Amino acid sequence: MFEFIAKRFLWLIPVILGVTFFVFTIMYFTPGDPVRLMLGANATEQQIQQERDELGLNDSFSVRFVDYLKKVFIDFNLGNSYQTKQSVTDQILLRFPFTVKIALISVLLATLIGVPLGVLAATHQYSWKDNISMFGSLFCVSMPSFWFALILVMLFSQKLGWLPSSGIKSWTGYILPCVSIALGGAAGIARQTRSSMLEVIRQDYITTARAKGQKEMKVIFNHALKNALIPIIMTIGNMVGALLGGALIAETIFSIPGMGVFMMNGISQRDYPVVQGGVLFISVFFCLFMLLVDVVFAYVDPRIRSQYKSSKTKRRKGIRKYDS
Amino acid sequence: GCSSKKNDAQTEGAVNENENAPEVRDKINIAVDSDVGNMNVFGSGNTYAYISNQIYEGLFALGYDKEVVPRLAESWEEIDSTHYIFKIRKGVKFHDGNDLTANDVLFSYKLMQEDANYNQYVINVDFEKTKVVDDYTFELYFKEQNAYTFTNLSNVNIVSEASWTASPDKMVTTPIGTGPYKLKDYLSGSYITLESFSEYWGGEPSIKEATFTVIAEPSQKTTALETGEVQLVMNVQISDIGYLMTNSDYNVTLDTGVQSLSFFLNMNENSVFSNKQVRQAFGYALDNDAINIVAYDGYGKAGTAPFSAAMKDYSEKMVGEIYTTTDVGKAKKMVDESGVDGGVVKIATNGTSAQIAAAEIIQNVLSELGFTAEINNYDSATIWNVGSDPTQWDVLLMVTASPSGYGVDSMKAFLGGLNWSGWKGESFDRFMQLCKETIGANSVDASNEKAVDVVKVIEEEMPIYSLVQLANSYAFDPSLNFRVWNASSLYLKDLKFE
Amino acid sequence: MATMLRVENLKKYFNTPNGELHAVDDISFEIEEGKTLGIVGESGCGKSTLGRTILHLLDSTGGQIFFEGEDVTYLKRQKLKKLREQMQIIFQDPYSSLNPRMSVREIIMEPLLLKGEMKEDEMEIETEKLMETVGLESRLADAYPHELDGGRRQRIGIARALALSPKFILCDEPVSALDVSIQAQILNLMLDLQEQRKLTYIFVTHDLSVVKYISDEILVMYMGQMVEKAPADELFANPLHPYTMALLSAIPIPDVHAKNQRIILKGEIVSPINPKPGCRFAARCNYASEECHKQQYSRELSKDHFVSCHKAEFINK
Amino acid sequence: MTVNRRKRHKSQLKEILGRLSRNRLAMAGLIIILLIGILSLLAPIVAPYNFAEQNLKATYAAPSKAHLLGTDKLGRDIFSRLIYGARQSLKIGILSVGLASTLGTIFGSIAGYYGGKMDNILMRILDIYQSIPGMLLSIALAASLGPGINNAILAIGISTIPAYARIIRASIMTVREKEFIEAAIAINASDYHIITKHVLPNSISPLIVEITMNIGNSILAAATLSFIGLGAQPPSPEWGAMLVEGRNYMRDYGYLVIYPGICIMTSVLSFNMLGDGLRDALDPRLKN
Amino acid sequence: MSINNTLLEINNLVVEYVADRKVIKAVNNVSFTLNKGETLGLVGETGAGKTTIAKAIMRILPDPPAKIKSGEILFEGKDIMKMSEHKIRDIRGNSISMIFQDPMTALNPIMTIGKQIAETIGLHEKLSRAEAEIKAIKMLEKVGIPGERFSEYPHQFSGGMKQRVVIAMALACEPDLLLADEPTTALDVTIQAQVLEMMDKLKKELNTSVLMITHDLGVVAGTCDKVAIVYSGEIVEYGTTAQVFDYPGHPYTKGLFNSLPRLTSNEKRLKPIKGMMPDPTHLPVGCKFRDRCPHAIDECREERDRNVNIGNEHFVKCDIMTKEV
Ligand SMILES: Nc1ncnc2c1ncn2[C@@H]1O[C@H](COP(=O)(O)OP(=O)(O)OP(=O)(O)O)[C@@H](O)[C@H]1O
Ligand SMILES: Nc1ncnc2c1ncn2[C@@H]1O[C@H](COP(=O)(O)OP(=O)(O)OP(=O)(O)O)[C@@H](O)[C@H]1O
Ligand SMILES: [Mg+2]
Ligand SMILES: [Mg+2]
Repeated sequence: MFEFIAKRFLWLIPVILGVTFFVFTIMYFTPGDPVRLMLGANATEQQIQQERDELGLNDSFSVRFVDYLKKVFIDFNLGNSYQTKQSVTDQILLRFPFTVKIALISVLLATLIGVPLGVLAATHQYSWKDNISMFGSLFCVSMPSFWFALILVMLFSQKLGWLPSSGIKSWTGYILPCVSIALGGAAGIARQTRSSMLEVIRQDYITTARAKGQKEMKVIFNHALKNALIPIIMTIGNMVGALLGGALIAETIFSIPGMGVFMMNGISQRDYPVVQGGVLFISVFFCLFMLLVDVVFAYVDPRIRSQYKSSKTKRRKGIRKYDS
Repeated sequence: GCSSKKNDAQTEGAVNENENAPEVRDKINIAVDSDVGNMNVFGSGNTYAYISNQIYEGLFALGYDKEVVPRLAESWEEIDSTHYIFKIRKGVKFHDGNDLTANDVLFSYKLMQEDANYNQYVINVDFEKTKVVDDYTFELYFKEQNAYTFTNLSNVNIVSEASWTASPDKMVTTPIGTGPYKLKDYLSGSYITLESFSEYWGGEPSIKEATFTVIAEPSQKTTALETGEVQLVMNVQISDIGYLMTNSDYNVTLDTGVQSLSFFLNMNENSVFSNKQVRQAFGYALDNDAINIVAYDGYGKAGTAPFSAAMKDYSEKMVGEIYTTTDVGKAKKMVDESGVDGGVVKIATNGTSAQIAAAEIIQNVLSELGFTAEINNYDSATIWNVGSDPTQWDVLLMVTASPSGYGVDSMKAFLGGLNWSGWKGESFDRFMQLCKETIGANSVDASNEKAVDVVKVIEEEMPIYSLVQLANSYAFDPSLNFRVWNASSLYLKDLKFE
Repeated sequence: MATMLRVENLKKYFNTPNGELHAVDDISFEIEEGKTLGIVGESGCGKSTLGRTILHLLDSTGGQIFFEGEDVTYLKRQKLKKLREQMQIIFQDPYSSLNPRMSVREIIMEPLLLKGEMKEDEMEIETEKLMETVGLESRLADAYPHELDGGRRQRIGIARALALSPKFILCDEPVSALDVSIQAQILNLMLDLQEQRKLTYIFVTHDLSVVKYISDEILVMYMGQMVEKAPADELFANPLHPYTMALLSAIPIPDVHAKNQRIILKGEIVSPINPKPGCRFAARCNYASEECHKQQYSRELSKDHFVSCHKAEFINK
Repeated sequence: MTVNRRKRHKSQLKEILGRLSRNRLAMAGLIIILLIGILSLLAPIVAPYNFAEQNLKATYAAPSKAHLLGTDKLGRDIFSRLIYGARQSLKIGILSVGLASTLGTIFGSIAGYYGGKMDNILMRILDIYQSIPGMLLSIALAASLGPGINNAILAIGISTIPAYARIIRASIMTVREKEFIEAAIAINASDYHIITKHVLPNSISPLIVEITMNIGNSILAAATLSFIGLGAQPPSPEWGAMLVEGRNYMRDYGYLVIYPGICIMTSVLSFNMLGDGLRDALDPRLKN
Repeated sequence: MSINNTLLEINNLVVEYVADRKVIKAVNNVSFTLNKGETLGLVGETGAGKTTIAKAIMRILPDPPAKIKSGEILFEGKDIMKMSEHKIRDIRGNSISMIFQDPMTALNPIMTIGKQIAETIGLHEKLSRAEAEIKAIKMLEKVGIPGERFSEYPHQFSGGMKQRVVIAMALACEPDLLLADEPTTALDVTIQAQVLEMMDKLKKELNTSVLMITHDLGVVAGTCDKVAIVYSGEIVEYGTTAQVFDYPGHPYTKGLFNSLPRLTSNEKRLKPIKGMMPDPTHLPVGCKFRDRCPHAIDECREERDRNVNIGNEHFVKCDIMTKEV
């Protein structure tokens, strides 16, 4: 296990370099000039060129890329934002906690709704319960998310006045954004839970558990759900992973200072240090998170755990081939 | 970063207070649409303007009616048009306790040169001669006579040399000025809280604490006003103005600002607009009122001259015939006479819905004139690159403004500096000459007089055309005595709940 | 009669994350034209790997393969193509060995199409002939494999193998997945075909009754190694290796009166990753002594009867 | 060793279609999709007005006989715009998914079939690719390509390639183990022949499911791009852009958001229902 | 044969599966009895309905798609189908337990084998968790697996060992009836021998009745007292093992024996049964074997009871052949 984790940490290096290169290239070829945006219409061409020189924007691709790598990996400095002049690292450290909070709360909510719904649908396949929960799920994933968010605001802030319409100055501010994100996620989790439960429920060991005289509820939750967990965790993990990049829509609508809006502004203002630093940070975090997901897999499933063990494990081909 | 997490008491308090009105309310929540970004003296953007106006002060400011209001200068004396002596107010303290001296003033003026954006305001200052006479006397020299110089100087805010050098991040997140409010709390991207400065030389303001909440989604600002989360909304979304106006729970103020929606015409060979008659015909065919109604729900003002009527140098004499007439028939005839027969016209916009709506009407008008127009939308970062490449557009929409508040100043920047239209030749030389004369005139009145000539040249050649003068809109709690401070800004010290 | 196939010291090792897996380790035999060599052994002992290596579906790690006297161990593309036309394979699993998206006709015709020597209608006729040969009704030509039962599917596999008129066919447990009643049908068909076409078979199986019925000679494998090889009747009448004995005694006999003494082995066959030298069966063998763990000892104990055991004489005394 | 477990198979395609046709949700989805498709093809005939036809005298007209669903701020007929908009939205959905699945299939097939080093390299590239959040990637791409419907298609397409590559790779890796591949090698089939005739046809079904579901997702993604100003631009009647534009008038002219919202939802829902149904139908384990 | 010696009695059991709107007639009118301490072999080819019968006895047929149309299953005189859910759970794993066809999939892959055995014990015996675990270790040792492997997972075991675990689990509560569904089909011959021997030993020790489901006549010969031959969901022949093996009565049984290659004989050709099992969705009327039967005559199409006792409780479901005999 340790070896596996260490290996994955080593993998971070090429990934980080790859991501840096990738984002750098995209931004390099993206038309648009950050300096014009900084200085406005009244700046003369000379001023513009001077500023570009200062920022090193007139250098060639390779010089700029190498400079950036030096700055990031030798000085450990992501630079300052062109637009706000604030340190990118500080800004990220300020915003990322919000993003993480929103991501975790929404995913928790989505899981709490999605998993039971999926189990219900799977255990009552083709019954009205199945149909309603699946149609409901489909309905939810099919809704444009900003539309849904705006509807939530109209209802809960404007009409009922229960919750603030924006901002996160108190915990109540987290409710609407998290609900708006969680809904689609819950639907996705419910669908995944259903299909992986359906698969597991048909396995012989479930019949074995029933044949022991075990109660149906326990068969479903102790035996079936635990075995169906891997793809469900995968879905949940992917959802968190995607949200680590920020929940742009929810952040915009509910005025949350998260990574999504930060990156979005960076992109639209061609604030290269922000975009590059932000993506780098997010992707490192993403990789670490995916590593965590893999560790969770190993925790959930002893078969996966044993694959990571470096000791010589017995491998049998057995009858795997014929029993599919 | 300077941040703190929650201070719920304040938002929720505001919600409650809204209902049990009688108590004295000394806190305000203001909705703004973007983060302030850099808070030192070099900041930019709307939100910055709202905030820096409370934190920093210059020697003098331009007030509600663009009148000059003394601030850190108690008085001044004009020796001649390039030489002034300022008396600095005594006993003024910075937020960090430092005392204001003339040295700080000189320091701040020199500081301005460091910034690519702000150095234009002190470009005319002759720093060789400018000097500190004593702690409270500051002698300022200009390089040459310039009608706009004094206005420009109102943009120079004063910081303490000691504080500036001590600041770890050049005050980007820790602004220190002499203004009536100081920074209390700032969460990047979310809110900025200012609190009144108890040692302010002009006495303490009635509102003790002001929170600027960033709400980027326009309709959410209105919602926040409705739910009582904010009491003042800067820049109400146009589509909500009508709704708020008909509702007696809110007051709405519309203020024609210096901005206008304009377009450049491509005067280079490759474009149909290289022909002067076609340009003029186009001007005659356009119905600015219709564009105002469609793009701005009628809350702007139809353009009457190349720049906004709110500019300081604007006068009725500038109103041009191409602006006031809408005569498609005449326009068609002119196009026929010009010998230009149809062609493809590319309209470039920055993709905002107002510009697109305007572009769509322009497209219609052009097709009536026999041209095929296509609309290309670019994002705001690329529109600049597109603008400087005249092969990519024929009509380029743009919001124009002038930092100094003078129309000719802005025309000089757009047509003389940028000159995306590619205006050349004798008329262009005349335009430049006239600009120079206007700006260098020995009195404001003389300057304004000359400005009319500048405008006439532009109206004749039509490299640029102003469609709509944009209005800034503000919605607020009726108990607030809100007024728009110069240049679409805000002066919190004068505000109170009644 | 001429020797069809000769294999000398053939080795096939796989690299696995846990080490080198000796799937086939030093196997030698030869088959005469028109004869059948049965290969038996338990799951994972390397039967299929041996077959696949001979067919060049896997690259050998060591040793030599001679086909009709010619060394074919390493071949260039063109030669390999020619060789493959001579050697075909029938698989165990009639489900995964047929492409579910192709009709019966397409499957049988594919080898002809790839060989590219026939015209469309010639191929059609040839396909029909092949179907008839293996006893498939011609109305099934446009059916898809999943519409058919295991027996018929296995017939398709046989027809496909016959399409290129090979001389040699590797049958990798062709009847293991079939019900007894169908199994008998297929075994009979294979014997008929062998007679008609003078085919040479290697017949891989784990079912000793089947192998006895169909083979002329039998090779017993254990963990990649050959433990015993003898003519079919000889092997059953006179098994020499303790493993062969255990294997034979373990076969359940469908006869209520047969009172055979089962030899129950301890432990199970494990995969031969980084095996130690010596006899691999020693760990489960009741007779194993020290020398068994040190090295293997193969010889021809009686005519054509090879055994790989130090104790063979001792046990069979 | 053998497990004597033999299943009886029936006509597969027929069975799948049969199962699908009995899934009411899936059929409803299919019918709605077909309806939308036909309607959008017949737009010039069906729509009472041209989508760009302005009438500055009848702006924000409420639904009436002349304008079934009312008009927008330029007095354009919303009903007609929605019909024309179906073209745009379907175009986005289908083309972006087509692009992503084609490229994904190529990557995935190479990685899955050849395995080993090739697989390793390609998969690591995808790792890097995927460690950048998808929405962020498409925003960056859309920004770099510039706004507009075609670029939105490119951006959405490119950012979803890895998902397809992984699916097809996984499914090819299972097919690769099947004995019929070995049989094909034994009869001298070339790699190309094997991949195109044997491997791909057998690994395509999870891809089809993914495609149907993702068409819906792409339509939603396009709407999101519009939300941040990068999708199809308002003169084009793409539903997402209409919805985004209309949200500003939510208070006064609710129908401006309701109709495009409903259109998006129904079409996305239909694709999802069809995709879900297909998945159930294709997975024999899920049949009852 | 006295009544109170009967442990299990099945009368006219009919089970159908409804899938894709098709009705699969899996079990058609099956009746048999099983006495205490006896082993009954249920022999038949794939799809004959063997597993379905066993699951019906445990009442664990998946519903949908399975439907028990009629019949009764009497266990110790009580009808299993009429029991309450609670009651049947008491019986499952306690009085009746089952070994599944495939040991590779019958164990929960993410639960230690010890826990899986202890679960059964905990459900039916009033023991603390620790006590249940001690008993589970004892069971493991009984089937020849060292007790210290208690906390290992199924994937760490070989096929043979897994099957032993399954057997340990099935026998943990000393059931009266063990339903062994092809317990050795998935195993190698030498392992099969090990497992069969162990089962034999334990069965004698606990005096358990066994329903041995298999398609291997060799296994039946070695382990069963009685045998029932199943074809297309029907029992076509039933008798003691000696009766059926020595004097097979039904043409199908005969065909089955003729299809087997035998070690002892030296025939050059087998005599297979022609054709295949009928499609369970379209079962022929009358004798289900008639299409493959070499002796079939027109009368075989008739729908009637053709069960014949050809001597001493040796039943054959064919009155044509037996008439001739
Ligand atoms: N491609 C491969 N890579 C690694 N190991 C392999 C590979 N193919 C087979 N093996 C291993 O080689 C050994 C022999 O396998 P092989 O398939 O030849 O056995 P077998 O005797 O045919 O078994 P079965 O009766 O199950 O078909 C096994 O341990 C198997 O796990
Ligand atoms: N869940 C199910 N859904 C539909 N049909 C089923 C199901 N389970 C079994 N069947 C059908 O019922 C019939 C009897 O199946 P059963 O599993 O009882 O046979 P079996 O004798 O145990 O066969 P095997 O030897 O393959 O285990 C078969 O035709 C089978 O296809
Ligand atoms: Mg094999
Ligand atoms: Mg069965």
